[in-house]
Amino acid sequence: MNNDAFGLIFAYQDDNVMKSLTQKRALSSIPFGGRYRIVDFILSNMVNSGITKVGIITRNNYQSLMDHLGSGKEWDLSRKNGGLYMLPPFFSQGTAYRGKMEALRNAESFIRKSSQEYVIMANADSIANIDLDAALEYHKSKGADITMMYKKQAFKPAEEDVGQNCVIKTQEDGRVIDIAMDPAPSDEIVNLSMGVMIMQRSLLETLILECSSHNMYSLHRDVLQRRINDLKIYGFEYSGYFQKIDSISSYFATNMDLLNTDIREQLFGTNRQIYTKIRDEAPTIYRGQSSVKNSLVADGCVIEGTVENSIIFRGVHIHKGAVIRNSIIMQDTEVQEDSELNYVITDKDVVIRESRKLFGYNLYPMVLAKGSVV
Amino acid sequence: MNNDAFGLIFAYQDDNVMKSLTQKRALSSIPFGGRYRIVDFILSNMVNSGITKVGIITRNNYQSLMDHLGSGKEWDLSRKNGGLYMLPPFFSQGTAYRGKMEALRNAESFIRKSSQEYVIMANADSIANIDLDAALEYHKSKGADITMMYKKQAFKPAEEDVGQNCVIKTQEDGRVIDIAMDPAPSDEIVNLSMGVMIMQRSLLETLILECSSHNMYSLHRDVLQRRINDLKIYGFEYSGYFQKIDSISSYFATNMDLLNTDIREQLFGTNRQIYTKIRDEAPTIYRGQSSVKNSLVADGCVIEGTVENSIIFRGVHIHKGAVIRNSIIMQDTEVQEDSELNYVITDKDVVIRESRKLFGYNLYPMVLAKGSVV
Amino acid sequence: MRMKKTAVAMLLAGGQGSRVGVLTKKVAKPALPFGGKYRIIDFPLSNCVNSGIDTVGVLTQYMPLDLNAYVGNGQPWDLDRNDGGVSVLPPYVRGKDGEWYKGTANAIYQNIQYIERYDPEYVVVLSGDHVYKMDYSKMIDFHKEKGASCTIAVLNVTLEEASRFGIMNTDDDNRIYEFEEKPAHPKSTKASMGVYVFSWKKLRQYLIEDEADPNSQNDFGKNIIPRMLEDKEPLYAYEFNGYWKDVGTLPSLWETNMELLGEDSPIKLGDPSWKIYSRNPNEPPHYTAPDAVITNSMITEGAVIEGAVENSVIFYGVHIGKGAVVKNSVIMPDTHIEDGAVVEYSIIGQDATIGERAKVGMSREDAIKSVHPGKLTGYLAVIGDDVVIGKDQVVQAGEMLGENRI
Amino acid sequence: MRMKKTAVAMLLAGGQGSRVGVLTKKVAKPALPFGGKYRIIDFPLSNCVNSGIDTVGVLTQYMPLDLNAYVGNGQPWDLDRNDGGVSVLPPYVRGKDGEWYKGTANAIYQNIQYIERYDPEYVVVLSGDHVYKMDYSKMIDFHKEKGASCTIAVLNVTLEEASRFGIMNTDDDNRIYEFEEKPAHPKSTKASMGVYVFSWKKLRQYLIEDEADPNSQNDFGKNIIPRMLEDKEPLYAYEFNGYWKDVGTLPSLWETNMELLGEDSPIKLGDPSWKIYSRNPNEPPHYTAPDAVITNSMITEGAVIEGAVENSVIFYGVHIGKGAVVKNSVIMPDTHIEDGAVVEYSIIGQDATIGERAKVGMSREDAIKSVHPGKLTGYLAVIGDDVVIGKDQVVQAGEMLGENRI
Repeated sequence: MNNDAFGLIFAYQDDNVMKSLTQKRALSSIPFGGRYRIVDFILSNMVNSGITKVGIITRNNYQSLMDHLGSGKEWDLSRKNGGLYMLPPFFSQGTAYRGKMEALRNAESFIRKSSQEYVIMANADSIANIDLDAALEYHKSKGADITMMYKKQAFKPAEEDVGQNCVIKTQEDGRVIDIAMDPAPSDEIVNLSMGVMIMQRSLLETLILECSSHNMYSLHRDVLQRRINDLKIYGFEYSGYFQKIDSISSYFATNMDLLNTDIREQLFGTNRQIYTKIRDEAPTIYRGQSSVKNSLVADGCVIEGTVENSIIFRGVHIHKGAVIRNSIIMQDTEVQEDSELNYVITDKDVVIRESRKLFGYNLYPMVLAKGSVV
Repeated sequence: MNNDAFGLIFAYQDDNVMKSLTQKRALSSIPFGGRYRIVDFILSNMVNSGITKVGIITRNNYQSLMDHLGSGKEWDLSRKNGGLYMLPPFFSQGTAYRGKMEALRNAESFIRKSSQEYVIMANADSIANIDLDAALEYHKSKGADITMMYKKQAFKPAEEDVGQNCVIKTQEDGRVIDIAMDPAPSDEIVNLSMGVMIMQRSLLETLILECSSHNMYSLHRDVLQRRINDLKIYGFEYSGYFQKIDSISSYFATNMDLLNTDIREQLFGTNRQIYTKIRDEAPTIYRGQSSVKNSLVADGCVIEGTVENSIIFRGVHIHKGAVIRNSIIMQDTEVQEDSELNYVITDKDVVIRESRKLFGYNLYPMVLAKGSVV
Repeated sequence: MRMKKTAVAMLLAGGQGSRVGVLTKKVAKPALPFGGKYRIIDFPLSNCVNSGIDTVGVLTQYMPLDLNAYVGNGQPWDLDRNDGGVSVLPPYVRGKDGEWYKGTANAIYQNIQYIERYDPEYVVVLSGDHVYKMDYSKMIDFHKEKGASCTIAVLNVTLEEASRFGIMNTDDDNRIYEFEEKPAHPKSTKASMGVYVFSWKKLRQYLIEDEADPNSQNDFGKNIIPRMLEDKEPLYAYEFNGYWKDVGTLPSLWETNMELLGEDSPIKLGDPSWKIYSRNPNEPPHYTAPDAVITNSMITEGAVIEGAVENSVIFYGVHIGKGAVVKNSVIMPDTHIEDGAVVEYSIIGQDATIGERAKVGMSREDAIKSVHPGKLTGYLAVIGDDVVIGKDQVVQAGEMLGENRI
Repeated sequence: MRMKKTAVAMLLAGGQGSRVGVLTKKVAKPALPFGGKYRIIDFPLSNCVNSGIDTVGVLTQYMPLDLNAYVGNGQPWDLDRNDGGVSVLPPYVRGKDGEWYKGTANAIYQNIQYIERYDPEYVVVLSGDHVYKMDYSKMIDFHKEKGASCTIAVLNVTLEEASRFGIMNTDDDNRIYEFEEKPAHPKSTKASMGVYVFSWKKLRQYLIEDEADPNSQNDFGKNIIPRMLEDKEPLYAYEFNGYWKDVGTLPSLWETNMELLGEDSPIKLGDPSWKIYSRNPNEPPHYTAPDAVITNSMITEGAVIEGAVENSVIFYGVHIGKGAVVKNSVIMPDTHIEDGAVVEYSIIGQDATIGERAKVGMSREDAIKSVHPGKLTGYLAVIGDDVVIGKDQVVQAGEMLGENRI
């Protein structure tokens, strides 16, 4: 349990590749896994490692994120000292940050007012249950300037992926000797950066100042790559389940991963719980000729039809004769009698009328926008 | 105690007339009375009348207001159902609202999702301890469409006042028969609208829709004046202490009003407390040759000098030999040895160096900006 | 400088619940799990907050730790108020002496100071072992309208049930002229639900008088109410028409859980207009394996179902193994039913383990034929908290098992 | 699925505080007002949260209502945590019987279940009547480093003071080889501060053994510590060099308040690096009238000063009338000192009234000359909570008044 680090989460990504799922929300706020939002994972990871102060860097489209996080009560971050801070841009809301250093500059006074010695920075775009404490211990033991967490895996981003993937090479003692942005995809196992980074707060303050006075804005290019020799950058390997969500297909596949009991155990089976907003739903009711196989079903649902290989969020009603396969059905969706869905993602509050049949494909699931009536 | 109304506070005023006090904050967020912010008064009034859901309509410059209000804990508004809602503009942050109806349009979904039958709307620009419950009872008993609270007083706005003053005439039964915006100042006693308004939620929803579809945006001109015959508008007289803050001189005078014991009793001496953010300061310490007459001093100060007819905020340090008269000294200001202040307003974190002498005038107190070192 | 409260609720949660035996070894009865994710106390607490009562004292002296931990700061029920909110109130030492709560009336008497703090007009006295949704504010309105000293909520029961209840005999205006506890020959079918509204000044006076009477049992039903009737105080019966169940016995606890199932369930837990709040167990969605078969049941987040579940209520954290069968049963939190085990007509407590191929309980038909040709209550098998039933072991219908069987 | 806690703190707040007499008629000693806006319990609670300990059990059986209301949901100390936080723990009924806390060790013993819930490595045992700022985490580090079973915080006192304390005799490595309670001829000057760190497994074992011993008084100082020493357990003394005051007597309560004044005050309440938190009374700034004269004093929000105040600590809500004089005194919350009254060398409890021109106490010099030619403690005048002193009445130095004098 460490109390000497605070957290910073970059929660402003809203890639167009996520189609209508990010029309009115940031990627970090997309519902995931039956009852969560993507941001819940990294935020819970931070809280579970003893962090009691977290800043959420947002840009626009953060109303949904604010509604979800509220005062931070569910993450035990409603505190007098520290707690949860939303960090919207100070000035014009329209312009995008050109890079993370620019986003960090916006959070400068928050960073300066923090009393903790270390900062742990992360994106809110991945699903994992990371022991950040271990990474911080590693950082300290190495006397590192910067520690980057990485995962060994083949680098094969989805076609529509917009990039921002970082691959590092380390020497035997863990020191990072090469940093490549968006290299050519390959089947070879590489060290893929998880976007989690640890450094001293004082170093971060210096870097922000330096970058802003030289009009530099990219964390990877202007800091990590340029100063690879001059700063002691170390890599810390993470071997658990980790999946970055950067396309509809990776979003779909990562949801489906939860049907694997081993992965579910890794994410939810430890003392390091994943917290999320409470909805006070009653348990789910199964009635009539229901049949539900290899699926995850959250509370508050009424299941009267057939569900297979699917993720059912809170408050969904699946009527008699309806058949759902290989689909993700978000909050408060209603699937009326005898309709049939396969490879479909319905956003919140969708209504599928009687006897409708909708079929997507494995790599291209059909996405129905929030509130649509089909 | 009523639970059938919710509150809406217009907190986006940032008149230039307030000089540097509103440079980085909205008028509603200006420190007042030693430990409060202006918004505390109307917000506490609402809470004390049993309201458990309040929306705060903001535009820009709301970071300071957000920091102050936090999750609403101090107002007992950190709730699962209802509670405090910040309502920043959905889209571009730059443009001003042309009128209240436009601001309300931005809050439309908040209004629609509220389950209460009535809405109480108010500006966050006044100092008063109002029993809103009585006003709501009046509204119900009259079967009114709209109830406007007013106070009988001479209408003599400060020279630099930017207007938005509304004077109403009522007939014997209380019904409003004339609404004038910014009439000529006079010594005559008039019914000055306090900016507090009650109506049914359903009526407000209708009015918002109507105005937005006709590109109308002014509450006073496009709704109240235009429909004075068609809607049953009633006036409800308030006879307690009420002061609108719309200029540096009214800000100064209203602070000084607190040195009057009767007024202080009216504002703070009832069961209807005025809540504000807690700072956990120790009590104030008097040391050495201190002399403090006819002044209000908040916690956390160290007083070693002379203070007369002044308001001293939390965490102020007044050194030996310093003399403060007729001044407002905001949080964490340091007044060093042998300096002298008269008719001065220091914003937060100001430092007055040794032996400095600063004199303003009654109607034109000198304002020192936040963080300045003199 | 506190805000005056219109009404304060006092929740009598003292019951050790001997009638639910093995299930209250480590928890007080109001903290018993119910309905997949709730505890019984969630009902009165949620009723309070939904009725606009934000100050609730929970009176307890038995196993308060679990109740204390469960109620905590009251946040799940929105009762973490700056002024008021929910407080657990055990007995305490005053001056030199301390004493346990002697009866329901004494429990309130000992907490007069707590109530006075809020200077209420009305005090609502509630019980911790009933499942129902009720708007107390309407009852308070009725109480005001009638100018009553005390109003007692009543339910219309059948004439035969009436002899199991406290029965209110009233005139046409609902004024109570007589109260009979479990009458052999009931004159009315208005059964007390254990929900009282008192005008506080009046109650305060009767509590003080009652405390001074050394012969009193300090009980509302036995002493306070009869005394008020004697004095011709205006007592009224408030008729309640909704669903109400006393879950103070094992058969009624089982039956009330069963009534949550099916399309025509008389109580809708999820109804958003009158939510029942509870402390959130924070579990992932429940998982149904490829071979799971679930029929007419209630399943909660955090459960894993690999076998067959029929007409049952499954709480969070329950694991039902491959080939296991659970029928007509209530399986409380974090219990494991291992592969091939069969559970029928049973209540299984928290954190219990039913080993592989073990058999607990039997169907009602079989039970009638074989074991207990008596009344229904005899058929239930009940397994206590933390109990382990070993591989291939058998627990008969009607058994109530508080210890391991390995 | 709870988070394991490194350390849990148990705060012994049971004391009825007979030594502070009239001031604890309605509050337990830890809830006594101190320092203008605090209560004594604010110090250990703030120390806990500042030391990173977020799970605190407050053990009490005397007047818990006020303490309960004051501690509430723990929010003022940032102890309203989802898991852990602060809990007030009175005694309760288990099985058929219940029992009051028999001694300090028994109080912890009765709450083993509460502690186990958090599965801690260490348990910090604290006392509710000490004023100090201390980082318990450093003491825990020391405890770990030494591999101790128990570490006791000690203060270096003078040899003559030593005979009023529990004294630890240690070797060079600070290992305790002997413990003497109030020794006539102290061998060391290391006085116990009543702050203990225990390895929980070890403490648990000793508590269970101690409870089984019918001859034990179930007290830490008298039973547990001597027993551990007998068994040659590694006990260590942790030296603390900061300010520490036992405020368990009236003279020390007065003196400790007085030590807050002046430029060289040994304890800085407002130091932002180690804040002392308290429940906020929510009052406007204090008002000093045109004729007020305030010298070397501490004044809190909500006070109104129209007269003269010298070397005094004035709590919130206090009103000091025109021409009234308050010198060398402690005036607790919401008390009124009416016009022309004179208060010297006194402690005035909460909600008291000192009528016009009344006289309470006298200066030390006058007292020495006239009344009590004894020791210092005799000079203080003490007025209890809610007491009314009528117009022109006199209360002598050394009087301790729990009733009105009109």
